[in-house]
Amino acid sequence: MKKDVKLKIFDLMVTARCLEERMIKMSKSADGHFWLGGPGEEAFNVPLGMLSRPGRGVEYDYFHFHYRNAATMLAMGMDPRDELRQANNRATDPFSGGRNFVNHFARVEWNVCPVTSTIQTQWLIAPGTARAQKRHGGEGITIVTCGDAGTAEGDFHIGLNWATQPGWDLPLLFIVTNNRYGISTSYDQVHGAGNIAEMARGYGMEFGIVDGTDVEASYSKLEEVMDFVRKERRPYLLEASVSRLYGHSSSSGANRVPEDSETDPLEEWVKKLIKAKLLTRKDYQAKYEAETQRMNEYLKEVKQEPAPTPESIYDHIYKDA
Amino acid sequence: MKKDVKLKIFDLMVTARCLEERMIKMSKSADGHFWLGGPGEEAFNVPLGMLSRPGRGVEYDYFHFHYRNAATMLAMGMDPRDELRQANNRATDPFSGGRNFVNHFARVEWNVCPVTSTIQTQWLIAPGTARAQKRHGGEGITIVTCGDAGTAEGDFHIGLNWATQPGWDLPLLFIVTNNRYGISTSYDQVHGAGNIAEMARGYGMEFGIVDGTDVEASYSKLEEVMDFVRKERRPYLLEASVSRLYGHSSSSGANRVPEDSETDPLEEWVKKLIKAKLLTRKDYQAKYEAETQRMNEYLKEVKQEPAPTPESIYDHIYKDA
Amino acid sequence: MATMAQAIRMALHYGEENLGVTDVFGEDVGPPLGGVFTASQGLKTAWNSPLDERGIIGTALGLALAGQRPVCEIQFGDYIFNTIDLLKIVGNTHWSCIGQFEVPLVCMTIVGAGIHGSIYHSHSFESVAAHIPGWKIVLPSTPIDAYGLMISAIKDPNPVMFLYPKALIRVKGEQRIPGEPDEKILKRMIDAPTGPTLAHIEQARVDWKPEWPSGLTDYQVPFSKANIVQEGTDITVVTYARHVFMARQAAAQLKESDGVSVEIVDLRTLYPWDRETVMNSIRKTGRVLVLNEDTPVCNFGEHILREIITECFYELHARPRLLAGADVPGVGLHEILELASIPQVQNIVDEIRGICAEEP
Amino acid sequence: MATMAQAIRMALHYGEENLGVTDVFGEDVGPPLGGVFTASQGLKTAWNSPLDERGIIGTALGLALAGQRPVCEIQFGDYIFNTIDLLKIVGNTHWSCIGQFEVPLVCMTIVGAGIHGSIYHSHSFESVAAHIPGWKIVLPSTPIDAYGLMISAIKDPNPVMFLYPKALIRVKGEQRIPGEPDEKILKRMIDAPTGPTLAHIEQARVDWKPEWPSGLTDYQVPFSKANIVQEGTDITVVTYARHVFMARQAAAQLKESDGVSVEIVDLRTLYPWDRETVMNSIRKTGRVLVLNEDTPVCNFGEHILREIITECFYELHARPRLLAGADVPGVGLHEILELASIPQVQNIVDEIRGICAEEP
Ligand SMILES: Cc1ncc(C[n+]2csc(CCOP(=O)(O)OP(=O)(O)O)c2C)c(N)n1
Ligand SMILES: Cc1ncc(C[n+]2csc(CCOP(=O)(O)OP(=O)(O)O)c2C)c(N)n1
Ligand SMILES: [Mg+2]
Ligand SMILES: [Mg+2]
Repeated sequence: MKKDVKLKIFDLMVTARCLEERMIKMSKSADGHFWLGGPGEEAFNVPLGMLSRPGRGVEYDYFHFHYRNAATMLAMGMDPRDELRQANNRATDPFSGGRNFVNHFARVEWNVCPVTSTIQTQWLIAPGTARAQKRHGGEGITIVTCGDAGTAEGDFHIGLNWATQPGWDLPLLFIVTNNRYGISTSYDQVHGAGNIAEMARGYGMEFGIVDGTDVEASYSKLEEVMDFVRKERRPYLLEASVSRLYGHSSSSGANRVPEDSETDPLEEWVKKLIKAKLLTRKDYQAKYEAETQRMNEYLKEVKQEPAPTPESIYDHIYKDA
Repeated sequence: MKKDVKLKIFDLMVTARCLEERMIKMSKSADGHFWLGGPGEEAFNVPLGMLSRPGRGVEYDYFHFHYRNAATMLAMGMDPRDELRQANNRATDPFSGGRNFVNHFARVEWNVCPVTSTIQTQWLIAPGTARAQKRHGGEGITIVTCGDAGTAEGDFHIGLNWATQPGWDLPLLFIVTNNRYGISTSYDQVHGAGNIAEMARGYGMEFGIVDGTDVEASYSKLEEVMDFVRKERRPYLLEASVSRLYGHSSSSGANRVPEDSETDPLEEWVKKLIKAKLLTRKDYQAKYEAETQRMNEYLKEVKQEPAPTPESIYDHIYKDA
Repeated sequence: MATMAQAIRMALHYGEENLGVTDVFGEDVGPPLGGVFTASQGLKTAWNSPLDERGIIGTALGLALAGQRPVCEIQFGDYIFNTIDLLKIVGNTHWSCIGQFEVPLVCMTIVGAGIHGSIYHSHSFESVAAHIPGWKIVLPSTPIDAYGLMISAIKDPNPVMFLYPKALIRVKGEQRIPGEPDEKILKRMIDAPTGPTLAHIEQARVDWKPEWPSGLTDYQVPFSKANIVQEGTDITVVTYARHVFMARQAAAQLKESDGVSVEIVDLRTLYPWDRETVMNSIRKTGRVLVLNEDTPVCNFGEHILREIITECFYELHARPRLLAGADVPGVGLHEILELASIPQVQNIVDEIRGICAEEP
Repeated sequence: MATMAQAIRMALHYGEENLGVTDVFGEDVGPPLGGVFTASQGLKTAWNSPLDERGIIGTALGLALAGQRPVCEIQFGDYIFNTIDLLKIVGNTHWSCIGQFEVPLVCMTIVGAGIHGSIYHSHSFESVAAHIPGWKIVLPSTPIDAYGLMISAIKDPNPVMFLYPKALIRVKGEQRIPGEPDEKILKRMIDAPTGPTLAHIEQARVDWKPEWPSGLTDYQVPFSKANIVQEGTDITVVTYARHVFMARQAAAQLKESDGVSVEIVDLRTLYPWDRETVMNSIRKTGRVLVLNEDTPVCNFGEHILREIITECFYELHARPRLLAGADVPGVGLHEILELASIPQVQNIVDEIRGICAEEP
């Protein structure tokens, strides 16, 4: 990995972390009703965004995200203000106009399909965009993400099955971010044998596991498997172990987990960059403070923007024929 | 296998075949509206019934059947008239009072849970009875059957998952009767890689495959795996290859498939018994004719029984508190 | 005349040739069968899905999001109930992303009783469907309406639930679809050869190709336009699907026996429905029966009734009524059970008589 | 006084100790959390299921068929819509096997808006639920009713859908549940210790055991008995759940401003509902508003309205009305959106005024 890539990842990880922390604070004040997001997943989610090909239409990648992919969106080029607009339910929220929870993206220019809160249904929709891409040819792929607990839904299997129909292997990258929890239920309580990724075996599908808290491991694994899916036009199931640094969501407090109970991928990356002499702790602190400050200012700015109107609830129910 | 067991299986197979053929004829006349059932599955379904332990309550086996298990019910001791009552929609139909399609059994005295036409939902219900049995102890097990096409439903996986929860391996025998068709869609069109049974791998579940048109193979495999599930109190997934000798159902004509296109397990068994000098072709013909005759007479008898009344549609919506 | 199955097939063909339909798919929708009710025989974009309703709806949505124009089928309306969450998502997609993504998909599924379908092949779906926002819902009673509504469904940029009645799928039309050739010719042109078993059918269809009528058009039945099947002055019957025909029979009987003049409105589009036609008719007759076969609690007819009450309460000359299916968990198989569970001509006659006899 | 969460917990405890409840299960229902709304904290039979609603309903049915007495939970009513086919099966089981198998299960799920739940945590479920035959459906508005209805639900040999309102889950009761100790004491006895993170909570609860009030009884609120929350003479409001309280506020305001006397009927059991109480009230007042927050098409209130029309049409002094949620695909997150989507006190006041102003 080149130096500038490493630092770019660092920058994006800090931005993502500060953005999420800004939104966590909002959820504890009058500025936001709710928060859930991805602190602890940045080492994986940033490379995912950097390596993807956002754009509009089947030539580009399609995204069906879980609700912890802010870092991916930032790496794809999202203005943090757009996320704050959603967190603050502004009419200017470009994803949902103040209608949906934070981290529920939808951006047609980048093929980011609407994020729904219904766990795992995205795995049913992803084969549809991937099928269109298979038919079209080219190198566009579909990327779908989910958590570990959600893999218990039958929908997890339906996705794998539709991606491996005879003659119709789909260019579909399935990603499970395993933080070993579904809200309060630990992975060990509800998951029987083996890794989640091994379920791919039953479908003759390629699969792999990666330490999603390790930037370099994540980047190179994603590089490899995205290339595989793009070129081979066949599916791949990737399981990434990640952390959940602020708990499930604001409903469960959104407080930082006890020190050392979970790996902080940002801290790990900072340590590595310091060791490699690409960064000093001071640089990091400065960057962190600057980004925190930037987010504070963005929020101030965003809060001035208009709220949705009561009548707007009826907008967009149907597209005019 | 002892001689008398072999001949008992033969007897039951003939009865099952003649009963189904009687019902097929009914579906083509005014005597029945619809038929679907199990000709082609007898070599497997008869041993299944013989080796099971019907009775009421958690000490006994629970059954969640697909709609092709008449031979199993006969082997468990069902009076063929009961099935004809359902085929002819009599009020005396002990399973559904003339409400449900043929081969949609329900018999509380034998723990035969109501058969529904909704493909694969039985795999969601089976873990419930098995969990009660696991808690209770003893040797009672739950048996659930389905077809090959139905395994594409997410519910197939849900069943496997709930049967392998940590600390809660369930005494549950999962059976897939693979006739390589779902109505008109061939297995090869919609099933990607490997055998269905291998899906069990992802759950760390024991599994196996058996030629379900072969009486001896089926009997001994079932003996083995039922013993395993009874004693080990752990699940097992068994895939049996079977035939579909009269097509999907009366909706697709219910005509006998072209000679030699599918193995007729009864014919195979007859040949083996003849070879082993346990039977002559003549005995077989006589038995076949006698059973055909018996079914004709049963139908005559059953047709005299009362039809359901219009008011009865409101019976049993609720159980009185 | 064409049957409804043939009409749908022709509309789908027109759709894939001229309106950008990319996929017609579902269980047994592709070759060799072309749909258990033959509605997708011979279509070039038809394919067989796994036996998996959730995958079908999900994939249809994905295809639509990727700019395709899918028509998916749920083999029986009875088997759509494991997808309600997905139908809600399909219906909320355009709204929740404030109009960024269009969802031009059609979901077709056959509904209702009348074919001795017993507990699991007799369900209605309109009441649950209409409760799900964001969809347009149609339910034709004739082949020509099925054709015209399917064309409208394909052209519409919104999700459309195309319901069609089991009991009428093989009934021939009374009106010729534009471009429809003579009945026998049509059959020879577009009905796939058949046989006693699947093996025979497969064999017979190896080299078969339909010959599509050349004169088919984009004849549309516009959404939200009800059809006044017959005019009348004494009472309005608001209905759809199979009960249009039952209402006609009841009306004929009542004309004869009681001299009552019944106006029958076939809604055709159930949502958004044609309030104007319904209310105008009721304003004229002063009496109304809403008629369908779904179970009665939270029945779509109750919605119609509520709107009638809201708009015409003080203009009604008699208590408005709903005649719906029996409040039971299923339609029993025995004919006696089915007849007792689904409104029959005599029940309709009785209700109309009852309403007309009321003197406020 | 106890909150509704505490009331449900106590009833479930009573159920597992005295009424044979064998399993209380669902997502996050067991330790450490005891339910995302704490309704199953400290229960000895509570366990965590996989994240899988279809498995939950299926397993509950299997347990019931095997003679167990399960209470399962769907974490949010918003996530029950992938199980409608199974709920139909649960509801038809006793009927389709002509009474051979009993299905004594309770399915509990929290419904409605009012907690800034946005598109996926604000859904109502009563309209779809009531359309499914074979279930009994309850939806309490107070802790004591929640307790008494849960006891009835557990005792009933039929499937019971126990809905409870998100907006009221933490509201304290006005009436003491038999055996309920003093508020602070209750809290100390049965509320699990908490902490800033899951790790802290797990830690704090390792050795924690609830101390259940000893005096709890099998206090039942019988099914199909509505509650006249306040008597009145001018108009009847038929409602339930959160809107009971909104109706009370509206009534107080109207009494003050217009001198209108409002009778409020809290249905409590939605199916089979208490026709007698409703009709008697309407016969007395001659005017009626049906009020809830579900979307308006095929809304449960339309069913009530239809029955009112059927029974009391000629006794009504004014057009009866339904005030329901907006006809939109979801409740938006911004407060302005939620307020515009769910009937508020002022909307109720306006509707009641409108009805009372009508002169036939
Ligand atoms: C279908 C459905 N059921 C339940 C929920 C409630 N819920 C929201 S998040 C969650 C846990 C998800 O865990 P996991 O899949 O591991 O993802 P994570 O939150 O850990 O990233 C649950 C149960 C939901 N949103 N959707
Ligand atoms: C949920 C559901 N979807 C569709 C159907 C319609 N259907 C009935 S049988 C069948 C094919 C089943 O094939 P398979 O599972 O292989 O069993 P088989 O009939 O071959 O024994 C289909 C699609 C159904 N009954 N239930
Ligand atoms: Mg997780
Ligand atoms: Mg099969």
